[in-house]
Amino acid sequence: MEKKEYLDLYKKMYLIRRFEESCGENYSKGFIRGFLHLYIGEEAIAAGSIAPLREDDYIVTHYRDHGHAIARGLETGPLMAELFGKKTGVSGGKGGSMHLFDASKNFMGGHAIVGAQIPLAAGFALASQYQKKDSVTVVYFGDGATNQGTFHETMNLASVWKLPILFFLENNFYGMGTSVDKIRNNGKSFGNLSENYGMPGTVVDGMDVLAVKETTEEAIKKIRSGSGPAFIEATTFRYQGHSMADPAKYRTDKELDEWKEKDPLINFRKHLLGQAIVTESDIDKVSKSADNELNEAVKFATESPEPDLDDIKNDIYA
Amino acid sequence: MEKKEYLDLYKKMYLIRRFEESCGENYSKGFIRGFLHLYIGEEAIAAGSIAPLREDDYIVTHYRDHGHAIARGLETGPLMAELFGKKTGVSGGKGGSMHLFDASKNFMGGHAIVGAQIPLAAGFALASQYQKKDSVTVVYFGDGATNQGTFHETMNLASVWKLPILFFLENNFYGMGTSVDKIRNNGKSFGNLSENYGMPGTVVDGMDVLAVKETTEEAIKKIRSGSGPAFIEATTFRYQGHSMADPAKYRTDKELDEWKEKDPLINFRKHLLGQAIVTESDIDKVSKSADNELNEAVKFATESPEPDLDDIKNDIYA
Amino acid sequence: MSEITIRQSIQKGLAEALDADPNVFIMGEDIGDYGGAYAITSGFLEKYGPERIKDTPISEAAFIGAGIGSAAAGLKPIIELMSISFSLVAFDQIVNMAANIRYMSGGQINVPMVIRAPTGAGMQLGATHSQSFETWLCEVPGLKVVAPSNPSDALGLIRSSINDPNPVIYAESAGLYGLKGDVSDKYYEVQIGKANIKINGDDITLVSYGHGMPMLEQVAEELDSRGVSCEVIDLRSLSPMDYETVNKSVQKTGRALLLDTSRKTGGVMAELAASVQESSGDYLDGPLLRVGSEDVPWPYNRKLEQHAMASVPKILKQIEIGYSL
Amino acid sequence: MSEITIRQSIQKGLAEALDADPNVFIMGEDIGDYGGAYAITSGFLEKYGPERIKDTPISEAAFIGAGIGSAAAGLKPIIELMSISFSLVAFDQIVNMAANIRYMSGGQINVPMVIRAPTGAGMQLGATHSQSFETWLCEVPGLKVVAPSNPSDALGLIRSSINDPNPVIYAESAGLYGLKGDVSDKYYEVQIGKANIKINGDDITLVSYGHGMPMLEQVAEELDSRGVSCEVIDLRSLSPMDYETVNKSVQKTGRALLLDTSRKTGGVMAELAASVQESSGDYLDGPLLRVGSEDVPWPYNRKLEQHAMASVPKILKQIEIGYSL
Ligand SMILES: Cc1ncc(C[n+]2csc(CCOP(=O)(O)OP(=O)(O)O)c2C)c(N)n1
Ligand SMILES: Cc1ncc(C[n+]2csc(CCOP(=O)(O)OP(=O)(O)O)c2C)c(N)n1
Ligand SMILES: [Mg+2]
Ligand SMILES: [Mg+2]
Repeated sequence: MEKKEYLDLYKKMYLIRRFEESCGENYSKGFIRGFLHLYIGEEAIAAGSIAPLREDDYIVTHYRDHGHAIARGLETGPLMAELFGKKTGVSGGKGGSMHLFDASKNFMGGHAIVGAQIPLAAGFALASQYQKKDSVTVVYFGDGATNQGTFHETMNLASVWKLPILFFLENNFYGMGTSVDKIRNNGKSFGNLSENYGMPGTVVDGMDVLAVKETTEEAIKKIRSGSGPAFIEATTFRYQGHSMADPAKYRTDKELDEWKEKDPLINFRKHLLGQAIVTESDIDKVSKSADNELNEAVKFATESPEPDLDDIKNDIYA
Repeated sequence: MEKKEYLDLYKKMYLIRRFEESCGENYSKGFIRGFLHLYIGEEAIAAGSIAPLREDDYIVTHYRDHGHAIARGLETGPLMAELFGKKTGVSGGKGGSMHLFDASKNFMGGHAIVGAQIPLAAGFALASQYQKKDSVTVVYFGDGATNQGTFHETMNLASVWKLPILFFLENNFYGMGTSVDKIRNNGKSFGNLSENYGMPGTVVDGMDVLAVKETTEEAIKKIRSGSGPAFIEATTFRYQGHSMADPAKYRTDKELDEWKEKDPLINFRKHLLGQAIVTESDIDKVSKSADNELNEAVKFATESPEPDLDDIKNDIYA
Repeated sequence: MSEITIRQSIQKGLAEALDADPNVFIMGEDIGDYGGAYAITSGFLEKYGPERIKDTPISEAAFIGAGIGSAAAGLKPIIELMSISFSLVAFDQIVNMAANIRYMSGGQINVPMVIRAPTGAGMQLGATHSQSFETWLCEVPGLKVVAPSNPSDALGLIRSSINDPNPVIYAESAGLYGLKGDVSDKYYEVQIGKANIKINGDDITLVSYGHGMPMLEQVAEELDSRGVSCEVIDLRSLSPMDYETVNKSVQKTGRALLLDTSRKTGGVMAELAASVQESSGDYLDGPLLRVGSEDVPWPYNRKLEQHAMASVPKILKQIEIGYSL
Repeated sequence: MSEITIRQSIQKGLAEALDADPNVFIMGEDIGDYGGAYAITSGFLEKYGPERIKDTPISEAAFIGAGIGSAAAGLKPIIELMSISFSLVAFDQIVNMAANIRYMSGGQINVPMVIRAPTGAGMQLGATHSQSFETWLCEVPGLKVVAPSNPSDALGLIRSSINDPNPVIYAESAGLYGLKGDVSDKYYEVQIGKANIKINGDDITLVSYGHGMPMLEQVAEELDSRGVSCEVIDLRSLSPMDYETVNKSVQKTGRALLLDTSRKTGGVMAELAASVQESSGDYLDGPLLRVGSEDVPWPYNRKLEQHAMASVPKILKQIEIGYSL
């Protein structure tokens, strides 16, 4: 890997974190409304797993979607504008935080019904297969989503049809306030779950961006070569509550602090400096550039116009 | 096991087969209508797995439900009357073949949406657990039903909550015209499927009534003692098409003939005689008695009155 | 002109689309080897192969979701549901996903998908298998819903449904597959959103769709013999709904009877009645009549099921009570 | 009398039932440690323990199905859905199972279950999270559906819902949880199927339910100031629907406006309008008016969402157009 690649990974993670922090602030100020789910703590997953993708690969994710959107290269201005409900937002202000879309980047949402994005994602993979293209679809979902029937139906369908899709489980050990051991009777890891579908599965440390990247790269390579679907579980933690409405009283400070020890940003920075892959000034540079980008994004969102009242009836039918 | 028990098992299977043959005839004559799914070939499963149950155990099954109803001891008269749509039918003529019910025997249907009976069954098990009773619920479903999300959601729920329920898969290798290898990518056996839920699972020869009985007995004993849910897969074959509308052109005569070699009735008869457990005359006696019962049942169904027109509005609300 | 059945019309439309556009494919349970529960795709697997005639597991939510995604990616999926009753296990995918995704993405994504499904009661299949969920689906913005009543419309509508860039529910009356009728040999489509005036008349407007239409034709014949001239309208499309054609007719005749073959309460005609009354209330010479099936779960017994269904005598009786015709 | 919020009314009703009947238990996502998405069951886990306050996996179909089975076995489950929008993933269990099982079994099985769910738009949750599926559920024979608009009814209805031997959908207007009102300290129930005449009046009948009611009260106040006397009816129960009370009122006033806060097309008021017109058409001095929200998926943007919603000015405008009042 080149130095630039390392720095890019760092920048993505850094930008995601700053973006999320800014979202939190702007939610408190009332500029962002509805349900807002932050990705802080989980940055390594989006950054590491999306880096290996090609432009013609598809991404489908859940409502906790800011990280994936930024990792995919959606501009933070239109992203923030979407959260502000502005006409310049990636979804024209109609989708909001949970429904970010950019079809030009094959970023196919942002879906708010738990598990519902999973069958949809299989459809993109089906299209690639049908059209004999070697693009791959990656679909993200949480530990809680594994208990929706759609997850199982789609794992099976993908497996039987050998669809080019990567099922990516972001296991942050909680679905809202419900811990994994309350909703699963087979240990805290989901890694063996894909066996039932005759599908390869791997568990990876979701706090380690390089590990995530490597594991994903390998899986994508196999899928692209036609070996059928695969399953990755990345273990991680969300530092904030489930959404802005959640004070997260169901878990202990200790648990949170232990995870913070593994912080993906801090540790990756340490690693990069420790291994002398980059210098402090490299880090400062990308951080500054990200800070600037974010300031611009908030400015863009703030200054952008609201949708027109007529827009209410547009976009229903093609 | 006493001789009487052996004969009872034989009689149940024999009665089911004759009942189903009679259904086929009466469907051709137009006395039975709607969808009719016969259980011929699968008799050992219902007979063997229901024999070990207590009166306070619950049974919930799918639309291919005649066998389970007869094995549970529902009278063939009201059963046939239900298929004839008569007021004296077990469901008052409102349910038909796919919706047989007898709450007094804890026989809770007969359900026609694939997989939909599975969550329902978990509810009976939940009630037993909640009320600290040691009754067990057995729920039957087909190989095709394993691809409905409800199956997975309920396997997981039952496992997490340690519900006293036995998931009983009748694997006849086809869901309508679709063979198992088209809808599953992990071998023809489903036996390992329960592992993902941390639930014990067993595969049994569904053509061997004694094997089914033993395996079920063991599972029920454990469940009753509080060890949580279990899963049994019984391999079997339906001799007829999926329903009366199906000429079963998607499978070969050879496949059918091979399965007929394992016929549960013929082979059990051979076993009983070969081991000198019963005599020919014993067999003749129970067969005759079953034949008579069936004739009476058809007579009862034929002579019973239709529901009154007013009945249309009854039974909607309690 | 050829005389063919509705089943044949649908088959013809599907085959044309498969022949014309390599992006068209069909998915559903038992549509391959088995030929489809109602034999619509009989012979298709042999002709088009398993890539385009895809047998699915019994996972309606998964394969309808996959249909939506594949449509969003540029394919043209046609999905067969064995019964519109089974749409319930995939309702979230249809109602929340297929219908909303275009809007939520600010118009970036199209879902050119067709879901075909038999609908309606009358075959003694009992409460869970005899429903008519087109009555709900036609209320969802983002979906279109059509329901042919004869071979000519069946062909014209399957063509326009497949060519439509939006998700279209194509509701097939299970009892009408064998209905015969003339179909033009020249290519045509039936515009989605356009009702059809089947019979012109002056005294009363009769409106229905699907298997309500054969009933209305009998009613019109009977009333005709009594000197009452009926205007008979086949909605054909439930969404968009052709309010204009219905209103015009009602304003002309001053009387109307709207027929649902589904349960009366919450049927398609509830909304139509309310709307027509709003737009054309002033023109009415009496009550706006509505007939539907009984508000009960569908029973298995034949006598009860028939008794629950809307019927020609019930319609005639309503018209007599309402308008003394 | 005590002044409490709708949230507190529901809490009170649930606690009473838990205290009175050991067979009553509550299931749902995050109702335990988390206290419920809208904090209804806050503190319940500590008080009643995990056997009776059951946190579920995100498996709505499974736990609603299990609720049905447990009710059939003699328990009294109360199920919390985080949103009525999520009912879609369990629609088959609710519509095909809970509603039909009594009928299909010839009356052998009762399902004394309550499903509570917040409903309605207005919180910028977007298209998939803002729907009002009580409009569909109230059309299903076998289900009952109630929707309180104030603390007194909320308490009376949660009691009657829990005591009802049938499956009852208890639809909670998400925007009204904090609404305060007087509640009697003496035990009472509100009969399911009985509408409430909130304000007596002579000139026009205004009908709605849930979060439509605060709007109607504003409308009535405004019209009152213009000398127009409004009769304001709160349906409270959508199934059974109290046609009688509405018809009586319409026959008295000769004018009516029916308000849906859900989308207009296919709203609860479509059926009510069609029925009232059938029964009371002769008494009407003009069109039967209907106001609902726009027929669009719910947008996220606040301005658009507010614009899509039914509102007091829109209602007043319709009344002006329709009746020149
Ligand atoms: C079908 C459905 N049920 C419930 C919800 C409410 N809900 C939204 S997110 C969530 C928790 C999901 O947890 P998980 O899948 O672990 O993802 P995470 O938020 O932890 O990333 C729940 C219950 C929903 N949106 N859809
Ligand atoms: C949700 C749903 N989808 C489809 C059907 C139609 N259908 C009825 S039975 C059946 C096949 C089920 O096969 P399996 O579970 O193997 O049971 P078997 O009939 O072999 O006993 C299908 C597809 C249905 N009833 N419900
Ligand atoms: Mg989680
Ligand atoms: Mg099978």
